[in-house]
Amino acid sequence: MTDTPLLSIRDLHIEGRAGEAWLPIIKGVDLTLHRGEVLGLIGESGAGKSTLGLAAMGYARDGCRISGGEIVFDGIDLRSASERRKRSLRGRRIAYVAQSAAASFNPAHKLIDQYAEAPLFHEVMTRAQAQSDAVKLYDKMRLPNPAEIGFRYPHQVSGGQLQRAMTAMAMACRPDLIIFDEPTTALDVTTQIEVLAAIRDIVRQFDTAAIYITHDLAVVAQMADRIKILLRGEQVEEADTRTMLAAPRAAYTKSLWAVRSFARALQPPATDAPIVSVRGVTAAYGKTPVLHNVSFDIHAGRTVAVVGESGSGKSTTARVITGLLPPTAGEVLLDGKALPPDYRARSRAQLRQCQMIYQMADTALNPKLPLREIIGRPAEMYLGLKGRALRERVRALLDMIELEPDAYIDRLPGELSGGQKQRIGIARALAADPQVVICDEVTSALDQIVQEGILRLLDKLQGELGLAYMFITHDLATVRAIADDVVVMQHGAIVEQGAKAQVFAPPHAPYTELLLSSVPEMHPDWLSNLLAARQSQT
Amino acid sequence: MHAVLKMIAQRLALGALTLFVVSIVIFGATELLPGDLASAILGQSATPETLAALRAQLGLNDPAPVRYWAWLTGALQGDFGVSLATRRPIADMIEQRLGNTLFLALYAAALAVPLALVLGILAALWRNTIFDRVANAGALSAISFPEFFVAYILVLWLAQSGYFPSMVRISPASSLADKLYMSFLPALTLTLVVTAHMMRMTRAAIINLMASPYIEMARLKGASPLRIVLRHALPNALAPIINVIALNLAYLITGVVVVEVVFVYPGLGQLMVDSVAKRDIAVVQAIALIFASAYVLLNLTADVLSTLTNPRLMKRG
Amino acid sequence: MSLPVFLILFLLGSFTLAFVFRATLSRALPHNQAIVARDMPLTAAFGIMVVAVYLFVAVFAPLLAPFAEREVVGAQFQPWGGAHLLGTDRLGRDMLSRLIYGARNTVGIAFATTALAFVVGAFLGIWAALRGGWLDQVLSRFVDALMAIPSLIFALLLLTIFGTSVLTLILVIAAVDATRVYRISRSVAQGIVVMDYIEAARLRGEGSWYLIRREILPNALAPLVAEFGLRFCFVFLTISSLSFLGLGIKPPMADWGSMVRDNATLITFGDITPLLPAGAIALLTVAVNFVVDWQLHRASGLKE
Amino acid sequence: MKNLTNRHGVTRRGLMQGAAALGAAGLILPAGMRKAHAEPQRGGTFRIGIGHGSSTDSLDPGLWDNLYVQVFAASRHNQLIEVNNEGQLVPEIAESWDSTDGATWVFKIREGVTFHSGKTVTPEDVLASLNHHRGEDATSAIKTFFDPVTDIRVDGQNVVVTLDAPNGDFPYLMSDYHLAIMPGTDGRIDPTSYDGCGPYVVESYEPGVQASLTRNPDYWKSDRAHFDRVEILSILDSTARLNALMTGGVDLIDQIDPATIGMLEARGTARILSIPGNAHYVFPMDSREAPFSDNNVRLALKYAIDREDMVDKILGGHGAVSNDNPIGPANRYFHAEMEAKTFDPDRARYHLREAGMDSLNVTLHVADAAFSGAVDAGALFAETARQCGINIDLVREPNDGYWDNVWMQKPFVASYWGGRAVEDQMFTTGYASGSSWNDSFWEHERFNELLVRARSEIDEDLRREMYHEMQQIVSFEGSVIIPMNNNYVMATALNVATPERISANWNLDGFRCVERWWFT
Repeated sequence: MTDTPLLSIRDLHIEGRAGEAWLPIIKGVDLTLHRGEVLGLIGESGAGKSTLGLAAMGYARDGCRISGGEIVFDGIDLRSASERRKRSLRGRRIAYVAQSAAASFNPAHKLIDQYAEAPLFHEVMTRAQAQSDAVKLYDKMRLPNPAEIGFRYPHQVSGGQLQRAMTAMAMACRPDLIIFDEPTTALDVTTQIEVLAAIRDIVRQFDTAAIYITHDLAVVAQMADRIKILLRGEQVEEADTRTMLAAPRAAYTKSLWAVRSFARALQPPATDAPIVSVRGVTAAYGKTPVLHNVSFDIHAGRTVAVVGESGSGKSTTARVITGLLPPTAGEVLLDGKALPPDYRARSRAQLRQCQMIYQMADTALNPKLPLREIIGRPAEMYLGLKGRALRERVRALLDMIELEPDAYIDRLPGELSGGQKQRIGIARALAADPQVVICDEVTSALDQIVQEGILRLLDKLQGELGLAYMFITHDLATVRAIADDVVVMQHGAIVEQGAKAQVFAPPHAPYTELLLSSVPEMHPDWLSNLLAARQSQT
Repeated sequence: MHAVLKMIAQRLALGALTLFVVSIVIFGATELLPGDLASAILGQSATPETLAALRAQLGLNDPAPVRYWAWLTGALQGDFGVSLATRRPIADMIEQRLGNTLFLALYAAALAVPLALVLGILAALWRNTIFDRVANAGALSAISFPEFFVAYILVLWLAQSGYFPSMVRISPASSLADKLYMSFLPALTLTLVVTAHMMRMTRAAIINLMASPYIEMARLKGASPLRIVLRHALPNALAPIINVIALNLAYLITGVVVVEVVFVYPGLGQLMVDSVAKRDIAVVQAIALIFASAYVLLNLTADVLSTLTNPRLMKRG
Repeated sequence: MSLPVFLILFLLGSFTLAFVFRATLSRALPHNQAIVARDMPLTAAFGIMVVAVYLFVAVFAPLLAPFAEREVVGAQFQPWGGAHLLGTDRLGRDMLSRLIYGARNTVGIAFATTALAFVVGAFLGIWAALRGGWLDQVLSRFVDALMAIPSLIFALLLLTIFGTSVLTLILVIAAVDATRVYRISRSVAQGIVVMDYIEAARLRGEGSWYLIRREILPNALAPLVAEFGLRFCFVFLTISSLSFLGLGIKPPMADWGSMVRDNATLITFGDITPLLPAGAIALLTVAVNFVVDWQLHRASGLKE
Repeated sequence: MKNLTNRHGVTRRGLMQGAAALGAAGLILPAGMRKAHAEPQRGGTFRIGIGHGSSTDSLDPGLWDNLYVQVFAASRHNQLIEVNNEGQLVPEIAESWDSTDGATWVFKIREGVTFHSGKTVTPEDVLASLNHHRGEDATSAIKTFFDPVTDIRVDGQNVVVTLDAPNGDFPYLMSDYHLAIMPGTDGRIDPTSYDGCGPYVVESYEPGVQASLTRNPDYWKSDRAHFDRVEILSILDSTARLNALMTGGVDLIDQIDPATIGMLEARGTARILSIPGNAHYVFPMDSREAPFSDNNVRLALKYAIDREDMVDKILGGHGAVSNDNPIGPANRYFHAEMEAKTFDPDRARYHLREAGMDSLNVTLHVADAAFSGAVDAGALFAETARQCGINIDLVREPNDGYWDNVWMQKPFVASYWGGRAVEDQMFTTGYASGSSWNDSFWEHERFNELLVRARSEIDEDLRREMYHEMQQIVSFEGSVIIPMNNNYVMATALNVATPERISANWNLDGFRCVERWWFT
């Protein structure tokens, strides 16, 4: 490596607009990147990783401004460069790969047109060149049918393929630097593997420098040469990957490494009658079948984790149980009695028994209602509480979810953090005093430390209230942490089910095996080893 | 394409239902109007005897449902009958006026749509600049003047000084250039009236998309602002823009009676108002159905176009 | 004064006024609102200022107007100046006084009409989106059919049937407008009813009324308010157009729409008297929409 | 002889037109304008913008109802008898007419006149044209004219009409504009044809829009029809009409908004013609209903109206104050010496007190359909009445359907009369007990007695006395407020010349401007 770095950021300050005031987002970060080097940028949401990544392109989002420090890319001072100059760099010498490829591809244009766009207006190559080049890169990214996939529209291509196509697009002008902004976060674990592998290979092949932004330590361990950790806009520490994994120095880093420590105590096998019993449920959306003969039980005081990738039918199962989707065959029993298939036909008492917590707390809480009403409403409806009693109940519930009642009771959801919102979702479910709580991916949108808190809270409440949980998740680490029983689903059917220990111990069903092996591990060689292992099997 | 054809078929069926409801509503409303065709024709000179004679002649003594049924069966066979007031075939009365109405609507649309699109795009491109604010305020001012008033002002400026005629006298024999010249002022009036709405919608639809990740992506590719708006935002904003254009086109066809009056333009609106005054139900019904069909077809066209411009709806992956 | 000069002076004047107004507001208001006030664009400040002035004029019309609303005070078409600042109208009534009373009547009627249209249209629209199924189909088809009838002609029909008191005028225009409100409310609500919190409320067993009132309406408010701004202004125009076709507000009540119509012929002779009520409408339209745009902008969170 | 002439043709657009004021004096133009009247010249295209006309206008002569179709009819048709610009009957298709007993009328049909189609006008055509308005199933607006007619027959070149009772004024009826002479086939005219024997031949006609006509080369009147072409346009909006005249789009417009007359005159680009007649605007009160059943209330209202102001503001000065008198200055027995009623709040209050009231609340129903400016007139009335302790609640009714639903239905409304040439006609039609157009439902014993006696009174002075007394009664005890007589107001381009005298019988020179006027 040469002495002059490709990218050098010194004492960078970035501010975001909050009404009239400007609040700091990045508070004096330094960053140096040499040619061909991959830097992993780690932090929780709000740490400023994306902002920093974009600043490397001399770009600040609307409502943000770069207020101090310097950004020098290959000798060019990006802070003082003209818009035109910066435009000529972007896409050509510095490229960007966004988190959600589905949202970042323009739905109106074919992939190839979007691929060719930058090369054409940067006048790097002709349309024909770009097109043939694209096929090569698609091939390198191991996209199926590379010659034709470019002529599809984004919605016709799966998420994992899109993410690879986007990486190819970023490579189009053979940039010196690519910013990867959480490129695999939205993907299923099995898909993630392929994308990670493809990205790693192509970056190495073209010797492109990269900044790889993620919140997932295990992922960054596979991709980066060096890791830099950010916390609330400040750098915590930076080291090469193996050093960082082996010997984190800062307390914050250590806490990051430690989050996976929570695990629910093992419960004895259930002996009592199940509270909820799903019996041979088959369901369809219109004419599209989505569930095939699904049966399992949920017992009081126990947690059933339903695990599977997107489209496996796990959320649909929850919809059948809650009565949103009446099954075409089979039934759901509550306390041994069949529930009416449609929730509208269920009694208030039946509705009360089974409460739901949603994945996206943002859309699950009415942004215009104060917490008092969000939490209070079920208590008012089901338990007939009014006035003082209702207020006391709400306060008690806030206490239960570890939020200070006086400070929060009159807030709106918009004034809460993601984790706090999810706690409100829990409080709302508990307000009904239910027997069963369905948790639909309740932690997957949260940072790991926050996830940890939620899981602990749920566990505590289960102990106190004897609740039965049905825990829908795609994250096997979460399953390990919280489940008593596990149901593995694929393509709308149950692949394997049983007690946690039994499911996680070999021999596995093939799909369970694939799922388990695809979960990244915090070891720099994990990906290489896995790929090698899979290679040898086939 | 199959999905689109199916959609068209479905929407046409719904449109037929809409027309049916419209015909009932219009018939009912016309029935509720005080007085009837006979008293409207005879006016103040009506005497009980002449009224009775005229009613008998016009068949007004049948109960309303019978008359509606007679009209409906006729209309379904494509026979809209003759005007009860003038005894001319309704098709003849309407034909030329429909042509005039469509001509004026297209003329105004040809002026207004490009203008609105360009202004809307520029306003989105230079949003929150002086240009944006002035265009916005100007457009809002234009729609806050009543149509006839806009028309009078245009006449004051452009007709009294002799540039354009203050009233439209066209016949089927007039040449196109003549027609365009003659109808310039009404077309301009309508342009001023409808541009604002379309412009604001274009601007809003584009700006609405400017926060999308793919717009940021385009910026990060180094695309110029104009390119971002035209190539990345506009294609995705087409659906709402097409819809608002369709709505305004429908308005240009169906809602311009005031402009017709001011410029003495022989269009359908005036004919409808006259026929309402005369309680000439057959004519009112025929025109109401033409208007409703225009509305239905334009909305259908807008939906089809929106679908065609949206690859997600066109080709399911 | 030539038109461009006048326009430039007008723009400069309103710019300055808006600036001063904003500065005053951000001083006078308590801290939280002061920040909002200091933050708002000049256009919004201008809009709020104009609306405030209109409201003030409407409320205190009897105190502000030099003459009574319908009093004939002299010869017709007196020139501007003297006892009658803006001259007199075709019957010799004081133009300024009628403009001032017109603010009260016009704004009052327009508000009542729009409010009614929104109460009915929004309720039905949201209800249809919430319930879906046949109710939605029936309502939507019916509204479709009503919208397919040209609104002015439909209003004309209804007013002829039911007479033209202020009450029927309000009811008829509200009924015609409600169809438009229905459509937009329905589409806005359709975006909301798929949210998880609506599903949660449904699963809780909430009734339609609670869902509409507490769960949907508060979230649909922003786009509805924007529509309210435009519809509110269109009511003046509808009244004016109806007046053109011989219906409209009951004389001798002063209302801007009818005043434009009554004096419109004068513009033919280059007399700008009819510009006054028309200008009053235009100014209010622009002002209301500036405020609405600003509010939408704030609600959408789109940055400058 | 009820309904001698009818009062029809009121459409929703506030058209004002009355029936024939047959004897009314026309306008004698001021000396300064006379240079224009030198000698009629041939040539030019005369374009008329008329504030009436509807796409639903019918070609059926029995249904003609507005100024547009009236002028269009006068352009293509002739009648038996014409009313000239001095209000006298002159022969047209009837070369002469005569009656020995007043009950049998012989009309001698002019020979050598042809229709535009080339067919010669025969007495049979005349018979068919008359019969169109007569008989059981006739729908004509003037059907009642023929109620007393027992027989019409052709006798050589004559048409003979037999009445059930003598009527010396029958020829007046035969001058009515509905009685266009049209070609007959098997004794019937074709009511959808526009073949006529008038001054111009129809080239094209689009109802409610325009009619184009060219001069009839075979027109039998040699000194008439000076224009080569005539175009009649329907321009409903008064501003658009003004604009059309000012931008040279038309040469003549009718019904000028009084508010703009002054400004139009000041421009000097057009000439205003203002023709006084017997036409008048009225506010009838239903005398059967309280409070209008009390004459003191009626008088209070009559003193609570400012007539001068109304003439100024509603008519723009183009009219005259009326003293609640349906008989105008053009009538023979006009009573000019009655005590004039002025706006007098004290007097109004006095009459209110006499009626035992401190204040009065009444509702006045108006629409511009009643007469143009009726709504404004109502507003003015309400304003002056307020100063007399009378609160008039003004209700604006839709123009559409006004005559069906408001006039003679609501107790206090606005309306108009075209005026009548003969006192008896006016009183009989509008004020006699039981008359179907007695729109105030007024009954006055003395008046009714006088009305019958005056008809048969031969002594001129006695008759005058009786009519004066009747006018006195109507004015001070009647139930109709008549604030003003309105002129016919029109404007022409400066190059349009007219005869010295313009007929006060109907608007636009008795609809005959097309054949009487010319370009200089």
